Amino acid sequence: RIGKVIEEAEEWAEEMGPTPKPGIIELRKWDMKLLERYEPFYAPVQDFCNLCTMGPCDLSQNKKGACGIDLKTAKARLVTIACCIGAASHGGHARHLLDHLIEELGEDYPIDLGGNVNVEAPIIRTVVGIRPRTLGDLKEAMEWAEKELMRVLHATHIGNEESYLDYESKAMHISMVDHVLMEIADIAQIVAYNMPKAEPNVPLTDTGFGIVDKNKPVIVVVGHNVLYSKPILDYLEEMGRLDDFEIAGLCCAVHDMTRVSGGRAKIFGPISYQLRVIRSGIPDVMISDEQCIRADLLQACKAMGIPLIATSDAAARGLPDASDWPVEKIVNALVTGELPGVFLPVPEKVGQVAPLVAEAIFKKHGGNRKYRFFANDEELWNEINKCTQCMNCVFTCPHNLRIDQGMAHAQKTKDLSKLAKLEEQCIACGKCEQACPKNIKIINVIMASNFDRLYNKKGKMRVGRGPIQDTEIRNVGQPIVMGQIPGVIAAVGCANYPDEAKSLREILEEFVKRRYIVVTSGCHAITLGMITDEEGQTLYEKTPGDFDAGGLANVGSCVANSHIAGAAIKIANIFAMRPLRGNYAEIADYVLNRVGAVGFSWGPYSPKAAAIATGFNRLGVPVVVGPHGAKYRRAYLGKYFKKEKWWVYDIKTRSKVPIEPAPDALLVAVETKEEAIVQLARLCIRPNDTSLGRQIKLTHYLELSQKYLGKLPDDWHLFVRSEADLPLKMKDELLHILESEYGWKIDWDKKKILEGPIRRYDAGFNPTIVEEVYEKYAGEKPPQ
Amino acid sequence: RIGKVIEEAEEWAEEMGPTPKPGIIELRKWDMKLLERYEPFYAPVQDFCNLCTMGPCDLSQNKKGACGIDLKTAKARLVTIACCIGAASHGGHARHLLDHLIEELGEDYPIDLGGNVNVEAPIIRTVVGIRPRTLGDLKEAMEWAEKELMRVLHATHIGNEESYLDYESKAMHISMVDHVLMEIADIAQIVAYNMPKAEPNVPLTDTGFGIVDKNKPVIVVVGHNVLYSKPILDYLEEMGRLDDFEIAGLCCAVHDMTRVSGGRAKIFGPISYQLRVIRSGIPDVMISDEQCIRADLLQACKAMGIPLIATSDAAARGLPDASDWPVEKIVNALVTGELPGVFLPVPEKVGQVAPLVAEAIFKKHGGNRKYRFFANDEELWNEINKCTQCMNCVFTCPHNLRIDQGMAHAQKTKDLSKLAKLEEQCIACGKCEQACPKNIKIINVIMASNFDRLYNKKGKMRVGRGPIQDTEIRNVGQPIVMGQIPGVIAAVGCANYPDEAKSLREILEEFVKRRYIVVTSGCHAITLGMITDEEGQTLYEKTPGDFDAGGLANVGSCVANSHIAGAAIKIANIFAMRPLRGNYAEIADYVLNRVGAVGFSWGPYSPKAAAIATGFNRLGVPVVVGPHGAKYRRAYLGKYFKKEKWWVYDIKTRSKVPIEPAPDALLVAVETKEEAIVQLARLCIRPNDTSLGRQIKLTHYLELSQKYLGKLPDDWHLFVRSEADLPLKMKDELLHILESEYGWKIDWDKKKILEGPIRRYDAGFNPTIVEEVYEKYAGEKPPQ
Amino acid sequence: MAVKKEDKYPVARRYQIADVQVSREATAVKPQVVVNLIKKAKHPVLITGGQLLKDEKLVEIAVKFYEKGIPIIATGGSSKPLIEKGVNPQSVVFTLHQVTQFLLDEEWKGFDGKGNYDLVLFMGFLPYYLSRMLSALKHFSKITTVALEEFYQPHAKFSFTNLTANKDMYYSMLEEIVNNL
Amino acid sequence: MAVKKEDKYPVARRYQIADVQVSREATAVKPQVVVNLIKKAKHPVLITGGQLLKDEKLVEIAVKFYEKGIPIIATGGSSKPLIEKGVNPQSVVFTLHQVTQFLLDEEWKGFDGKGNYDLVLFMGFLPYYLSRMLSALKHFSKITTVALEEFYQPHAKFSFTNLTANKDMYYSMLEEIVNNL
Repeated sequence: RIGKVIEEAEEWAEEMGPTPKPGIIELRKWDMKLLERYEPFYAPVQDFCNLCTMGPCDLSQNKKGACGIDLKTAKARLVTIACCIGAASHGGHARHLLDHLIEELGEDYPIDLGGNVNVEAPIIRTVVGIRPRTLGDLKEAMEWAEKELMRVLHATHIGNEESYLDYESKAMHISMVDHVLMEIADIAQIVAYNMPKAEPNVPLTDTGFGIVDKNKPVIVVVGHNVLYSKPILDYLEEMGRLDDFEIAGLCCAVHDMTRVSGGRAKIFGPISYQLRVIRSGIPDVMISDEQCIRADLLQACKAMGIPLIATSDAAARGLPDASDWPVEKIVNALVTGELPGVFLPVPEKVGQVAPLVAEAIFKKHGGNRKYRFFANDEELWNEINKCTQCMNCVFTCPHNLRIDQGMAHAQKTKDLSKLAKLEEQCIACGKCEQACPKNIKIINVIMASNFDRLYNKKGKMRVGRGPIQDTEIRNVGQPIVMGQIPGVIAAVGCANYPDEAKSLREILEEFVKRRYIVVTSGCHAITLGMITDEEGQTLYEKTPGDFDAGGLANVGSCVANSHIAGAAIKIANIFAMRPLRGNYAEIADYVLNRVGAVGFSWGPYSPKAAAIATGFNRLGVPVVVGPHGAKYRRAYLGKYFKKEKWWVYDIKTRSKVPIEPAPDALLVAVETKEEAIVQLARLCIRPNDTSLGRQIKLTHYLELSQKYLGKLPDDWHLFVRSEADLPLKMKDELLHILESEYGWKIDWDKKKILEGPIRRYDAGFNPTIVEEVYEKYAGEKPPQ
Repeated sequence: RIGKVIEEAEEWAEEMGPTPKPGIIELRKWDMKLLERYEPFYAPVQDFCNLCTMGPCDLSQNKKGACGIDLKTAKARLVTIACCIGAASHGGHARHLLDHLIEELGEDYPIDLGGNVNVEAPIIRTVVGIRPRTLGDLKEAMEWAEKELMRVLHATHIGNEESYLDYESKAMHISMVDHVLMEIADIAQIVAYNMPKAEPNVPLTDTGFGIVDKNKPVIVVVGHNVLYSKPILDYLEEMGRLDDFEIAGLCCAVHDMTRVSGGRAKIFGPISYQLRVIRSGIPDVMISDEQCIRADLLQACKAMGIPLIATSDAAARGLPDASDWPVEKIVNALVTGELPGVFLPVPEKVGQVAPLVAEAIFKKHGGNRKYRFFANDEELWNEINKCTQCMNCVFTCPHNLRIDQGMAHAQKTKDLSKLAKLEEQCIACGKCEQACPKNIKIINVIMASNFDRLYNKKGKMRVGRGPIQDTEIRNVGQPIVMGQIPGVIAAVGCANYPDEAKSLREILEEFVKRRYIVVTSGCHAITLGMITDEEGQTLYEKTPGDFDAGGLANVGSCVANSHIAGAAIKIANIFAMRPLRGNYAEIADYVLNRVGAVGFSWGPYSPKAAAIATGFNRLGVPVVVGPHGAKYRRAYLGKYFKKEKWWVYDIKTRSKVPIEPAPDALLVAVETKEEAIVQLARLCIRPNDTSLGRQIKLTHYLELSQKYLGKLPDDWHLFVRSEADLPLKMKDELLHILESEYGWKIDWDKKKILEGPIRRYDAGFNPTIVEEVYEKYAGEKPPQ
Repeated sequence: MAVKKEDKYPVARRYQIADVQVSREATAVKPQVVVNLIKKAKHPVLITGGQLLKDEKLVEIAVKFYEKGIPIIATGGSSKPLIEKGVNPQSVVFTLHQVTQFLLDEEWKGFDGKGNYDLVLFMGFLPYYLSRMLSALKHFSKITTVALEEFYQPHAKFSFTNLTANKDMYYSMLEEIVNNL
Repeated sequence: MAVKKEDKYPVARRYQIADVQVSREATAVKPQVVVNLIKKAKHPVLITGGQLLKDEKLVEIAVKFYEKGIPIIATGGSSKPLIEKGVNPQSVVFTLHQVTQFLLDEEWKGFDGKGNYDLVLFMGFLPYYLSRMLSALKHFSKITTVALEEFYQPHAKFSFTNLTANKDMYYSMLEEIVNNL
């Protein structure tokens, strides 16, 4: 133990900060700081609890249940449980990978992220307080994370927390752990599988139904853990038969397949494409691993005669364990249809079985895949004509899509266009079919109605690049912290979009054009690779992949989100020289006050997304979510009118300073793309902006507000500290408004603001809300 | 690593079995065996899911939600989550203890459970495959458990399992982990705090309101982790002031306080006594730690002016962290009422602060605690007279207690007896008060109505003894496995009793009298210590504390449940010489077929109880729960009429043998005490019973059925293999019934059964349902 | 023939306010509806619960059901008073939990070997215990369930309304059923 | 004055079948009830949502509300068409999420400084997004909420019934309100 510490000290000169391997208590004070300002908001879905046998209990109007818990605290507990499940998912994934890779490559396999990354694993450094140099070192972080999960989940047991604030603190804690776990997973797979290492210029990969060569056997992967599908590539490469097969997939599994194959694997689409792909009849074999996979995958594949290989112990799907069977036996069982699927948690065997099965199935139909949602038009119209407009489908559809109107219009006019339009918005969840008293195959009707567009869809996604380079950080650190780069927009998460998928591109294009830094990952990254403009190009094809103003950097799959948080941390370290090691609160405080980064999830749906967002929140990064995000039940929303809550300690002037409400929310759900755009620009403002930076940020904020909201925003004056903050083109106009509408005093000769702002701008302004940080740099206790 | 293995091998000669440190997959086959026979039964509380933002989804009639999950699978997932939370609770507890004790005593502190326990940690041996000799060794088991929690919780994320069977397998897995965690916690505290070590003759400790000397400052502890309250004893002992204070408490916290203090701490009552105690105004200071504590504890204490010290990071209760404050500052803040409570996660400081606060508060009122639910009778009647019989309270009460009738009767006749009667059943959850439109203090009314009985209640509980001795196992192993001891009844769990608490004693007294082995723990053990008979004696005072026929052994707090599972395992090992090390399936198979132990939880309410029960189930031990247990949503219920499901491999005859459905359920909820008694006797029957054993078991089963159900049970004939199985006294009568009602052939000369039984009895019968076990002992593949 | 407002029946308040589901709540019915259901049923059965041990009137009613040819599955110890009054229950030892599991199995032949039951009447149970079983049957079977309880049972197909304020009405409704069989 | 069967109004089917709660569902109301509520209110406000960008008729109605003296909080970008038609919203930049958080704060003085609002009308929102906000206000505030939507909103205090089958009826109900203010 001591030997180890000394060895580490030699290796890593950085001094240990105050909170290495923090438990629940260590960062509670930081959380309470955030929660004081960004008050939790609860929007209950259900107003009762039935988690213990004294219940069910009516908690409506914030009543207390049998255990004494009230509605708010019960919701905060549920959020904590969700974040635990989210973290456990990335953790289960990371642990699988790590154990497997260590077994294969050894504990001492080095972590080398290429010459441009010297500050590797910034989250692990900051949170855990270690600098991992080998796969074995990652285990130390892993074990700490597992320990914390048990502790936090413990707190969700009946009869623990009394305060919703403490549950929020725990949710933040386990979500910070979640970021550590994502980092472990992605670093492990990058170094072991030689995925792109912080490379801005990664190849483009094909996306969409249209790019799959249907004259080859088609192997389709779905899920999140490349560990199980990579051996398919290895095996085919070894056999020299890569070109004889199509390997395509959905969601993060294929995301990472494109990273290990240099863009060779093809992307069908995001998670919402599962039923589209299966019911199209294109796959010859399906490989599922874990997370976000349809829970009726086996049923769905069986109905289409597609053999299924389930690989992860997180989703064995009730299938027989074929681990010990010879390859021939497995292939035979699947090809003959003796078994609809097998559970095969042995990656190497999956690599052999999948191609053999695909080939045999392909031979059966000879590439003549007749099935395209319906065998013929008659079948389609038979289904459409069954509809009585009973509305059951509409009242169960997550988006209340007007299927009734699409059907009625088609019945009356033989025109499928209204139904086709639904395809652009439909997430193919299939609930409509469950609710339909006539058992209409509604999903198939919708897909068939838009068949040509869907089936010929083609696009390009830039392969996941992995981490951000230290050099990139060096270039953009100062302009971000000073504000000249108006912000970093990180579009991450799932595909439960409130609107047609193209709205995602519309939102982000605004920011790319305005030379914000845009980063993306997960299903958002995939969707961006599927939306083409009139020239047939995706946003990737029009923008560089750098982490730089005007760039669009795809970091990779869900677990690659860690590189986005990591980039914020690296700005504090590489640009501002703040020490990372076990120094979480200082870094988060730095990010909150200085780094104009905003997370954006247009279609978040899962507990993983909840944990990712909450982890960003604890780090001081606000997150904007689409309207479905309101169903996470909890938001963090500050109140501009509570002036006593908006303050910082200024280390320079040794005083407590009132500040503008920036950012004024850590988690907010918007309703429309217009609103998303304005909020994203608005939440990039930071107290530490220089005059030039603030001027640029306000320029965008004001322009976007005028463009999308029809006028200047209500609160723009709050962000003006001096005339130098004002957008140049509008300066006079704005000064007049400040005088006439807000009663500010203006010296019109000098065009100077004399009175009005919340505070004056000071070039040496050095804000913090953490007493210990103040003390560290000011050398004295903070002022009261 | 290799060095360690060799060292272990030297230390522990036992060969490593097939499944040390099992993951989710390793024991899946065993689970599927159980689930095939004991089919999961789902009783949804809610028929919709809102765990992701695609929802909420209607799952009624087993519809599928947006992710594809159906109602059954969704319920199985919820059960898995509950078991995860239960396991995490014992795990958080164990980890706290372990880290603290290792810090205090060192990694090498030996595990010594006394001369009578050589097979210590039977669960850890069987599951983890290690033999822990020091506190440090327990860490290895702990880390494995933490890893498994993350994996299982991962599987509960949206889009993983498709099969409810696989969720059940995972629930069983994490519940087995739960048993490991309980064992870690209890062994650690026994050896570190010198709690009784497998001692049958432990002292009795006082229980009930009546035993608290109200002329001393009263310190009350509530929760589960003795780590935080033990220092109070240490400090007072050091000061020589133990006699100047009353130290009493509720739930497992005080359970374990009695174990560390040799019965010195006093027991107010089980978990359901929290509001009774607080509102009585007796406590001068309250110490809370973790689990099953009212989530409105601070509010409740504040209302009574009782200062609160919250100690565990699982329940910081929104209170300021006083860890760094000087003792005087904390005491002052609490005594002056400046703060209603503090969060003080430093055990040593709690030890000093609690007595100082109690003494200061006591000085204020001088022992003159006037408050007894109401200041005077007038106040009580004012409350009663407010009632309009609107029934809101009745429709929210977990037991639908007829508060309306009690109130109406009192209003009309001035007689409180109907209200007083409610006190015997009321769990004091307080929901009635939340629902009351008149804001009547219903709990206080009920308590005040039964004031004298409640306030003067006195009883005795035998202090928790810890593990079962190897010698005890040696004595009872054979009679249990052969059946001469008719069974082991383990009464464990929470206090959400469906009936007056005394029903618990009535049920268990049947079995004590019939010389079953009765063991108990947790709130059941406490309740048994509070129910006195006409002579004023509790069941403890009338029975020995041995693990032997006719004994009543209290093993201790919740985490001591591990010793009950451990006893079953030790029977397989010490009596039957089955190797334990990493050999779970064989041991569970042994227990299922041979060890007539049944768990019983009359008032189970928590996720911990769910995990404990499910852990017993995986080990082959059936559990009977009270009617509230139906709300756990899932049961494991076999079907006697599915003959193809009732079979074993018989190693002796090398054949697959049909067997009687024994036991025919792994988890069943009964409605009444009468039903509980009959089911417990019934579920003690095992395929391996000898003729004498079966005869004894059937004697009790038949007698109890006649006594409580009014006739012979419907299925008794299924358990008859030969005339030797028949209860002697009833032999002729039963043979006649077999002939006339069931068409069996009887040789009346020899009084022999010629035809009829499912199978014949064979003295060498050697049953197993595990192929690998069959192969191991038969030396060949099992028959088809 | 559901209970209507104009009939002056008490409102159907759930036995437990928080036991809500998306799916339809039980139709609150008058005795005559139950009579018709029984008459139409091919294989009806009455399951009695442990509350018969605390309410002699329910025992009396159950005996009358039996005398009118409705077979009885006695659970919770209710067999004892019933047997004393001459009833021969189809089963006495299985809990309602187990009986419900059997009912959910379409292959089950019933305790009488005549096949699974198509109409199941419930009487004399702890409300919260019965509710879970009714929920299981509602979601996973096609059996028609009828709760003849003092408390309104939302997850039955048919249930008496909430009769807690008027026990006499409860008894007289039960009487009306058995008298009209 | 709730909607009764005899009025031949459509049934109040929830916008989402699975969005059930224990607490009371919204009273489905006729236009005149809304008129009365507004007239009685001390500090009413209309919050408009992003669906105004897709439905000009709703913009028209909102303008009429404004002309009748009902202040407007415009969210989701609905301010743009409203401003074009001469409306001066009290706020344009805050999301409904934020506005709801403000409404929950009893100390909030409103965007106009006159104190928190006592009656809040909602028009033009995505049903599932609005539903969560109404739920928050239902459980944690005393504000009277009125959903003027095509879909019935169960967690409002008052809501139009389900009008999805008859958009004309929806519009005419809105017209009836603004015409009677």
